[in-house]
This record gives sequence, C-alpha cells and structure tokens, in this order.
Amino acid sequence: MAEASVTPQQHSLALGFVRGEPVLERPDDLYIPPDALELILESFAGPMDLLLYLIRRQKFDIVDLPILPITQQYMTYVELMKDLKLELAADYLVMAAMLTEIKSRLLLPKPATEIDDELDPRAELVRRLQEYEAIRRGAEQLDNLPQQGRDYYIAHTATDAKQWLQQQLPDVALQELAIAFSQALAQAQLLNHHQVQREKLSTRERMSRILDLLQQRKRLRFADLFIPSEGRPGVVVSFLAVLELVKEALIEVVQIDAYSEIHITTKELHDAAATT
Amino acid sequence: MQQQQLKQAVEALLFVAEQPLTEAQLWQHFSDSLGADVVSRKQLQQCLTELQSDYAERGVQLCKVASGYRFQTRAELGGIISQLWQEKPPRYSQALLETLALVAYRQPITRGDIEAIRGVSVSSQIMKTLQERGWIKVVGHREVPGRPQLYATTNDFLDYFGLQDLSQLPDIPAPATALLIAETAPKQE
Amino acid sequence: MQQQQLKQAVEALLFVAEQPLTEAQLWQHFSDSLGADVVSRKQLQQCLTELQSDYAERGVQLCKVASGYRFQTRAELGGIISQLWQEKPPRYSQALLETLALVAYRQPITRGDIEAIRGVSVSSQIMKTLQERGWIKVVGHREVPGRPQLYATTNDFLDYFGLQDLSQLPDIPAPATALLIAETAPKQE
Repeated sequence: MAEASVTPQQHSLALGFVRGEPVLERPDDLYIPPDALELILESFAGPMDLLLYLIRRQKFDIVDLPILPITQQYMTYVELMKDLKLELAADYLVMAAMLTEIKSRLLLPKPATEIDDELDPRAELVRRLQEYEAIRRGAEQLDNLPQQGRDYYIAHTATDAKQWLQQQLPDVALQELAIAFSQALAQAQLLNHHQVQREKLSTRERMSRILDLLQQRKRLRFADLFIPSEGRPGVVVSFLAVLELVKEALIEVVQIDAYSEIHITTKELHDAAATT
Repeated sequence: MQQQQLKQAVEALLFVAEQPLTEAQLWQHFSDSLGADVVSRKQLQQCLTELQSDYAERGVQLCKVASGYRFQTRAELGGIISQLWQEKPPRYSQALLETLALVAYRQPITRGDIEAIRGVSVSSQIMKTLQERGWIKVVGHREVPGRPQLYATTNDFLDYFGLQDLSQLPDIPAPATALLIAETAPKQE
Repeated sequence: MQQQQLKQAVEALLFVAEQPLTEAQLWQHFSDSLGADVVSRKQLQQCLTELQSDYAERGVQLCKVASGYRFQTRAELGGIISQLWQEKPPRYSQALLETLALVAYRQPITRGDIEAIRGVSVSSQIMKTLQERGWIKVVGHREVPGRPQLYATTNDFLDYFGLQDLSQLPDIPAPATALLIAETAPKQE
C-alpha cells in the first residue's frame, strides 16, 4: 500500500528502525538509505505526531507520561532532522522548549503540599496529547469512510428529457402595464394634445379594429361598421373612430355619388387606385 | 468471479461511465483489471441480457445504442423529468413594458409615435418579441413618408390580461405631470 | 398518479439530477409539474423506501446523504470501477486529514485552535484546498482580539463521505477529560 511509506509507525517497525537511538549509534549495522530516513522524518505531521509516536513506541501511557526519556528521545529526533538539514519547522523547537521546561519543573524540589495532580506540570501536555490522539483517530476514521471517487461513484443515466423543455415566457401583470404606461408618459416632456381617457380608449380600440378589418377586406361598407347590438354607445364609438381615422389620415371615406353607399378604404388602396 | 458480483460490477460501470460502453469495452475492462480469463464473453453477455430484463419495468432502462450499452430514462417520463431543468421565466425589460403599454393605451400607433413619447428609439427586438408573443400586430400603415406600420393589440393580448375589451384597461396611476396635463386638457366627452 | 409510475419517475429523477434530491425537493417537483395534491408526501416516502430496498443488492444503491437522496455505486466496487479512469483517486495527506478531522469533530473552530491541538502552524494551502473542495467554510468570527474566523464543515463534506449529518461521524474520544483539566489549566486560546 502506498500509505505504508508515509506512516511512520508502520514504516519504521517494518524496517526495525529506531529502537532507542540506534540510528545515531549504529548507522552501519542498520543501513537505511538516507532518502528513506528523510522520508520517515518528514512524514511526521508535526511535533505532536512525533511525540505521540515516541510514546506509543515505548508503550507508555500518556497519562503517566515519563517526561525524562521522552524528552531525550524527542531531542534525538530533532537533532537527526537538523543533521539531515530537513527544513525543521519552528514548531518542533517550540515543543522541545516545552518539554525541557516541564522537565526542569519536575526536577525542582517542591513542597509536600503541592503533589496535587492538577498542578502536575505535565497536565497541559497530557491534555494536548490526548486531544491530538483523538483527532488523529478522527483523521484515520475519516479516511476509512467511503469516499467519492475512491470507493463509490455517483450513478447517472442519460436522458432525452431535455427535448421536452418548453420555453417559458415572462409573465406580466395588468397593473404593471398601467404603471409602465404612466412611466412612459412621465418621461415624455410634452404630451400630445389629447388625453387618454376611458371613452377615448374604446374609440382607439375601434380604430384598431377597423384598420384590422381593412387589412383583410380592403374596402368596407360604412354601414358594416355599426353593429346594432352595441346600441347607441357602440354607434357613437364607431363613428368617432372613423372620424379619428380620417383625421389621422389613416382611411378615406369614399362615396361615388350623393346617395350611393359610403365605403371606407385604406388610404393606401385609394392612392394606388388614383395613380393607375 | 461470481455471476452476481460480475453483474453488479457491469451495472455499476454502465451507471458511472460517461459514454455508452460496448460489450468489447466492458470485457477489456475486466480483463485489464482482473486478468484475461477471469470473465468470459459469454458471462458478460448473460449479465447484459439479465440487466436489460431486470430494468425493463423500471424508471431507467438499459438500452443498446450505436456506441454501446447505456442506462437511460424511460421515454414516457420525459415530460416530468424535463421540469428539473425548467428555468423560471425571465422578466421583460422596462422598455418592452412601456412599449406594450403605449400600444395598448394609444393604439393604433407607429413605432415613431412610441419613440416620440419615450424619447428613445424602440428596438426591433422589442417589436418582434411582442409580435411573437401574439400581443400586438400590424393593423395598417400611416400614409406619411415611409408609410410606418400601425400597431394595435390583439385578442390574445386581451385574453392574456383577462380583459373583455380595452376599456377595461386599468386607469393610469397618474404621475404628477400626467395629472397636471389631464386636468388642463380639454375634456373629450 | 399510480404508485408504480411515481416510483419510476422518482427513480429516473434521482438518476438524472446533478445533485442529490431531498424528499421535499422531489415533492416540490411533482407539485410543480403535476399539481399540488397529485402526489402525497407519504406516497413519496414509500417510493423512496421501496427503491432503497429494490436496489439493496444491486451494483448501485440509493443512499441518503446530507443533501438528499442519490444513487451511487456499491462501496466494494470502488477498486474495479476506478480502473475506468486514468487518474488515481486522490489521497489526502495526514496533515490535511487531521485538519479536516478537527474542523469536523470540534467545529466551530479557529485556525488558532487547530494549530494549538496539532502543534504546528496550519498551512494556508491546506485551508485553501479544504475550502476549494467545498468541505469547510467560514461560519463566523470568535469575538476575541483579531476576531479569528470560525470554520465548520459543509453539506458537501458530509455528501463526500456519505454521511447524513455530523452525528454519523465515527466516534472518537470526546474532549471531555481535556475540558476537565483545561478548567484548572490556563486557557490555550
């Protein structure tokens, strides 16, 4: 496994490397290629990792951390790293200083009343080691969980469903339209001479309708514009629409002689007829 | 390798491969990863046949297409699945709304009229969009040089907004200027 | 809608969706495309339960992760499937895994906390990688001088490791004993 080469315990145990301080004392007997040694030392994830490794290797209990031998071993490794000119992180030296400090405090004679466990200078280090060990465990457990792209893959299938997609058209609310109109008017510095009002609207609608009819028929009988069922208001609206259309020069009213039927045509048709 | 395991592996491979896989490609895959004689072509064929029948009545099916086998969704589910990618409808621009409003309230109207009121040119795209939507149409030409088209709203427009006729268009929420002019302008009635 | 059809549709949707789908999302999907009351939550739940058992022994399985349901290949098949791609699946360094574990198990947590426990300065590269993978994110600041950022894991993290929520993380010793001692010891932060 690729993992073995980067995990210190496994590698060193497999090689029978570093029991006590064999590397420093007998490098010839236990030959380790410098590259491999470097790899092992570099593989520690930090001073806590190294410390934990040393404790584990000696089968010490973290709680009864024997600070003297551990400090010694730790310093040996740090020296080794220095010799190999590994880029020695300051973190390792910080830990070395901490260990030395604890060691010196333990060596100091202390009053009998202060044997209280809580004041053990190792307590903080022990706490940190325990927490670090827990997290190392967590890291291991995480790595053992199924991972996407390593243990499992997302299952997908093809689909022709996209061809069913319909284009969605924007929605507009009626009120938006009214507001847009008022905004357009507000923009216009000069409004036209006539105002838009309800009645006027009907007229304009009728104007549109007449023009629309003329698109299809080209010529309409005047009488056809009046729908009896609409009653008087309808007649008035139609009449106003015709007048407005004439005024805007959109249609022409044609009467051949005084009493013949009145027709309306688009201006276009009339002009065309006139020119031919 | 047991048939059951092989079938699971074939199934999984077909579900993760980005492209359809041919029987030959699948066989090659097993030969490369497990050894040349571990899986026979016949075993593989049997897996594929079984998978096809296993999935016959499911939401996804194993189909053989030109470039190999692949899982795909049942044809009749297309409509319901397509909703996954259905985007929210976009919104119309203010320019388009104002143009539509001007056609609605001031029809029949030319593009020039709209431009004169809005003070900016009206893009052809807007007129095209409104016509494609079926809300406005050309109802004639104004007989002036250039014979500009006259636009009016359609029945579809009325239907969309739930109106019976244009007189039902809402009153205009008058901004101060509109109010002012409306008051001073002579009444039309 | 018949249960059989609904099940097919749910199955197909889960196979084509780019992201896991929650039960609520599926239900919303059916409400939007078929109408609010056509499919009940209960029907949907039943479909999901049935699909999970239908696929229990297949090459792909229906799994529930933090962001919803998705089909994924059986974990045992990872080795054989990975051969489909040239690239080897990524392996993460001890340092990255420890940092990730700290955020996962002890969140919300500052970079300073991580450094205090690991005894080394946390490389910016690791934090960047974890954030780029979308596994951790800043969820706030601790109100101490410097207002250090507090990190937490994301749903993407849970999804990647096939978890529904943080309670499914494998157990590790709680920092309880540590706290006990920490109460008397000077604070590290």
